Amino acid sequence: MNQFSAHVTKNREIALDYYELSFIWSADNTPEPGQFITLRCGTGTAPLLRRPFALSSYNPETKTARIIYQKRGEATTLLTAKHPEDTIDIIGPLGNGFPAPSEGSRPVLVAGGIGLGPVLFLAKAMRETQTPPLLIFGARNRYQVPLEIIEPLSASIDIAVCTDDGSQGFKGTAADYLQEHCPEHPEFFTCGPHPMMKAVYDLSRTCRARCWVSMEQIMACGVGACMGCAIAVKGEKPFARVCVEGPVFDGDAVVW
Amino acid sequence: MNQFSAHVTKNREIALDYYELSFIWSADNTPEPGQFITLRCGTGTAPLLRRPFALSSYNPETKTARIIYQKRGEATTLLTAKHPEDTIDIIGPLGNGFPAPSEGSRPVLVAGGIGLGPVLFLAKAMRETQTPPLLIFGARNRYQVPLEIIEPLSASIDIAVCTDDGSQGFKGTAADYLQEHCPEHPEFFTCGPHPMMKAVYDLSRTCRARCWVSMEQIMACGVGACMGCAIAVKGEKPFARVCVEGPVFDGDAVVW
Amino acid sequence: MSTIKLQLNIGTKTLPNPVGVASGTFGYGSEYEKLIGLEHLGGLYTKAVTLEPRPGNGIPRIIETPSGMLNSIGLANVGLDAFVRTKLPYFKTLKCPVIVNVAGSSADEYLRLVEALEEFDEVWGYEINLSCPNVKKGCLAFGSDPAQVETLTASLRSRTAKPLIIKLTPNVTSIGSIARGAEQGGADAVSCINTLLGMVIDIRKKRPVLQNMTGGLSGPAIRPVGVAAVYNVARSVKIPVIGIGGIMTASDAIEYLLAGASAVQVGTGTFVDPGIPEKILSGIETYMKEEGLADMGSFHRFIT
Amino acid sequence: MSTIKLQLNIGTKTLPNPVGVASGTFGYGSEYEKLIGLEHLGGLYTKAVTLEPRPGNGIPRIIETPSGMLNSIGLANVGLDAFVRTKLPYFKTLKCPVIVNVAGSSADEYLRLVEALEEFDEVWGYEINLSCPNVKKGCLAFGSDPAQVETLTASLRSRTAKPLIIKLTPNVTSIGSIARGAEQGGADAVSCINTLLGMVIDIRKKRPVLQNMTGGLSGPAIRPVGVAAVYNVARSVKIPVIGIGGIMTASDAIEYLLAGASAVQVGTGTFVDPGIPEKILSGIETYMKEEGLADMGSFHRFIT
Ligand SMILES: Cc1cc2nc3c(=O)[nH]c(=O)nc-3n(C[C@H](O)[C@H](O)[C@H](O)COP(=O)(O)OP(=O)(O)OC[C@H]3O[C@@H](n4cnc5c(N)ncnc54)[C@H](O)[C@@H]3O)c2cc1C
Ligand SMILES: Cc1cc2nc3c(=O)[nH]c(=O)nc-3n(C[C@H](O)[C@H](O)[C@H](O)COP(=O)(O)OP(=O)(O)OC[C@H]3O[C@@H](n4cnc5c(N)ncnc54)[C@H](O)[C@@H]3O)c2cc1C
Ligand SMILES: Cc1cc2nc3c(=O)[nH]c(=O)nc-3n(C[C@H](O)[C@H](O)[C@H](O)COP(=O)(O)O)c2cc1C
Ligand SMILES: Cc1cc2nc3c(=O)[nH]c(=O)nc-3n(C[C@H](O)[C@H](O)[C@H](O)COP(=O)(O)O)c2cc1C
Ligand code: FES
Ligand code: FES
Repeated sequence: MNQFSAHVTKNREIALDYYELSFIWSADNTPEPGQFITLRCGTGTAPLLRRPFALSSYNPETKTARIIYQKRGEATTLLTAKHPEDTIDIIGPLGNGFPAPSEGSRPVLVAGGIGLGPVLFLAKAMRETQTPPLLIFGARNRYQVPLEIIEPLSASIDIAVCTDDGSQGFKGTAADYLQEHCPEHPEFFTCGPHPMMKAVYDLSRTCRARCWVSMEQIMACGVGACMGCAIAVKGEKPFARVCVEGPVFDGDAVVW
Repeated sequence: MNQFSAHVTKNREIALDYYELSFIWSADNTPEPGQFITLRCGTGTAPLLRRPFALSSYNPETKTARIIYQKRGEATTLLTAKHPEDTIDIIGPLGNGFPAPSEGSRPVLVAGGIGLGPVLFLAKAMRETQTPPLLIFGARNRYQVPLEIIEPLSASIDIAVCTDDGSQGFKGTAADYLQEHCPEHPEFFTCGPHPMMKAVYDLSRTCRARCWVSMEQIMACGVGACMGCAIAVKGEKPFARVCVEGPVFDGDAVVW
Repeated sequence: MSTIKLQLNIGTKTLPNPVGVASGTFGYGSEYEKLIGLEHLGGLYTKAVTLEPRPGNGIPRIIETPSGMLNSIGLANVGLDAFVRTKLPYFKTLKCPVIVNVAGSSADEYLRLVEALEEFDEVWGYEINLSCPNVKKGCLAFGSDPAQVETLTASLRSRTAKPLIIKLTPNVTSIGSIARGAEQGGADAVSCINTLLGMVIDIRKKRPVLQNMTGGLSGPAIRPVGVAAVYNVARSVKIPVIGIGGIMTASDAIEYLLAGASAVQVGTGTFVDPGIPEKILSGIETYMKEEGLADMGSFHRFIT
Repeated sequence: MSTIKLQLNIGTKTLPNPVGVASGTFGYGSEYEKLIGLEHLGGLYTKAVTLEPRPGNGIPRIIETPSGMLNSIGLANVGLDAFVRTKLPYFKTLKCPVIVNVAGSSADEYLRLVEALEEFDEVWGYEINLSCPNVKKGCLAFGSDPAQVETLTASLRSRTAKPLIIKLTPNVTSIGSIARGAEQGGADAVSCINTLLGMVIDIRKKRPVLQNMTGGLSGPAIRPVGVAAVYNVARSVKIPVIGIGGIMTASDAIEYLLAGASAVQVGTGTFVDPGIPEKILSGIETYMKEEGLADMGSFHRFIT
């Protein structure tokens, strides 16, 4: 983990209100799929706090890292205004990434909305090292599907795009698709809206598969100091910090 | 006075950290030299308050108004990012402009720094209707002199540019210049830093001339409601509001 | 969709809608008449009126702070006589309720002000400013002691049948107990919050920016404090609570209503955009339709 | 240019420089060790320690507000035993003073905590949290009554010779009188301010965002309140005052010093940029050189 001033190399809209920001990585450690960064989107006092974003790719040769983000509120709106000459204040890599899939299982990667970034990163990593995964991506409609980002992967892995309104790919949620098309011996890796992840987790119970979930919680410090990003977990301690114990958790550990 | 959403037509740097913003005027009233507008520079909560700026020109044919502003803090920095497609929230025209010079006097217009805008507007108006004025503009150095804005006027009126370091025109302050080159029967119209205006006022006492000063004070409402923009004045009431009783005051009325 | 009732009873009278403009931020109304339709206001709370004219505090009087502003206007106003002579005639022409914000440096001053204004129908009601942090003597002392608040309120009550609203300061240990003092004294409503005590220092001049040293903090920065205060006060009294502090949007106003307020006032927000009160009112209406809320009371059943 | 003295005496010990990091915002230090040089800190104030381990409040626990944030962490911590076992060894390795922030739900708990920590040299001193707004019972009640503050401080004083700092809440009518209670009880310093009580409501869910309903407001939004509090407290006591609240830059810190503080703590600012404490320290040094100030006391002669 380091704090560094990163040069922006690209920042472009890849789907309606979804952007991809590329920048030069200069932390000591190489980021793993599932890990995140925090960045300061403005320079004033409002918005104030750093914002967490999962990494969506890393190229060790060009030292270029990326995030995919949705324009939502003040901070992400400011982020859309960053240009290639600009620098951004980054802390990372933070948190624990996804584990390697168990021997013999078929990795099923399920992403919804802003959950696409970390899942894409994971898919790319798996493409090289293990059984090619199945990637399911759910969005509200086709405008929110960054096709040009997803399609290049379809040569090497199976991809299913789902839209709530059926305007692209499968009509229904990612969980709906999964229910109908779940492969044999699956192991789930998911990131997205809470209800989606809960549905995937519930399904994993039915088919007795492991399920790794990347959780979200509002963060202040991002490094384990403030106790702000707690989520409810099972076990001895009632809470775990998403920023250091997560963001990736065993679905079994989460109080859903 | 109206509140209106104005289309930006131009926004460009005219000297180091000095900008000229042009926009379409759509208030009911035509602005007079010395009047000002307030505008909202951001959309969030910091910076919060509207900021006051004096008008620097108005073209009744194209309905284009202008301000000259210096990039200083958060609000003016945001203002530099406005582009021709953008709109800005404006209230104006506000306050009282400069009066017409007395019969037989030679108008001497003295501007310093951000005081240039209203004085330029006044100079342009006087160019057409009365004795051509003498315009004295003082800046710290030549980088802060927007020559291309000032020079076109030199065909019709006398202009003296002064810089503290002598890098352009007269070496010294505008008040220094005035002291040495004050014309006969002057009447002063001045806007700029407080010490400069005080010096001009003191000089006006020596040569028994009238002196009109455009005062500055931090403003909240800009319309006379908050009592925030008070300055100390002579007379029955100890304070006057810059936004409604000013910004132009008779120098004799001000407690310097 | 059933019809929506925006009105709100305060004592014997009814405010037409829940969005008013806060004392000291809207002058006497005329300053804004060219910019917005005053008839839409659910209450115009005047700049504080005192017995004698007051010039107000020294200058500078305001400074911006992160998401807020600090003011030390002092009770700059024309004084009772000039107020009656020069401001009341204008109020007569207005369609919105005009609530006169009253400030004094002794109990007697408050009483004399209310007595003098009582005969004028254009004075809809009173908001008693027990909470201004910007004058050395008087109102802050009153405003921080429940017993004194009760006594003063009771004296005022005996002199007027018009709506009597006590304005509370947040600069106290227990704002709920001050509110109870006001209720027990016979107030028809309480409004809160006034500004928080604050200071900004010019580090080059090495003295406070405001000539009066400290000032009152307002604006979005204080909104969470105002919402918490309203939540506490609404659980301490049965009379209506009017929420104030950092309201810029309909969503902000709705936070106050859900916390227990029955109406709100916009202060600093009007400086930023005079159109805000009207936007908020229409936003509240939209929200009530969307959420199926029939009247101002129906906001109060969710948070207990 | 004469030499500058950044040190500050608190009781029998000396803080190396005036810029510390505030309790609850810096964990136990190790969380930030990879990002900044902890040896530059003029005080590491730990997350509050309680007798028993506490899981903290329900979730969510934080929400951003205009130029600030609201938190309701509760006193989430490992409890005294685990603290001694797992955190103290790390403090031994640190070069900066570690001040343990102590919280209890009864006077007895405070005393037992200090007694238990007394033997450890790696505990430089104590900051007594009488001011946390996020727990139902205990500290807030103490913190708002001068007599109780004096009694508790005196009991603590009799149990330790280490620096004893009482942390004050701004949620009181007169913070100066609470500070006097601490001074009369024998405190070596007071620190202020803790967070302001606040609430944010989710208007669609129609309930407070924080599971605990209310929380503590921190960040730049509250800075003017903190500066005013320090100004008042510094005029009420002779012991050093440590200023806290919304400090993001050297200029902000200098405002506190000019208002009467002899040191500062950075809280929320560290979340925004962990490099802030170090930048502030060097900014203070530059300012002292520019303005010809020799030591922390020399900031206090300008504003009276
Ligand atoms: C571990 C983690 C990884 C994330 N990865 C991504 C990603 O890859 N792409 C992406 O678009 N978004 C991601 N997010 C969410 C992202 O942080 C929010 O969208 C962003 O903070 C919104 O800020 P805003 O000011 O634009 O919107 P706001 O209007 O402030 O907030 C919109 C929503 O964003 C969330 N949010 C706000 N502040 C924070 C905060 N300080 N910390 C966390 N969440 C906050 C809240 O749920 C809020 O309701 C991630 C969040 C976490 C916790
Ligand atoms: C009647 C009037 C006319 C003006 N005309 C011009 C003009 O033509 N061109 C120009 O460049 N500037 C003009 N100003 C000054 C201009 O308003 C400030 O430069 C601007 O507000 C700075 O905002 P900021 O956030 O960039 O800087 P900040 O860092 O906030 O402030 C820099 C300085 O600007 C002043 N200022 C800040 N806020 C306000 C406010 N709300 N009201 C008034 N002053 C404030 C203060 O003196 C402050 O020290 C005028 C001011 C007044 C009162
Ligand atoms: C410039 C200014 C002047 C004020 N004057 C008064 C006053 O005369 N009487 C009063 O009761 N409150 C006064 N207030 C307080 C406001 O009415 C309101 O309670 C406070 O500003 C919080 O609301 P806001 O955050 O929406 O501004 C004043 C506030 C400001 C900003
Ligand atoms: C997340 C968080 C947790 C906090 N926990 C504590 C605590 O345990 N004990 C304490 O005395 N103060 C605690 N505080 C208060 C801070 O120490 C500080 O007084 C306050 O945040 C104001 O400073 P700031 O504006 O710089 O953050 C906490 C503040 C925050 C934001
Ligand atoms: S964000 Fe501070 S502990 Fe996780
Ligand atoms: S700015 Fe409000 S009265 Fe002038």
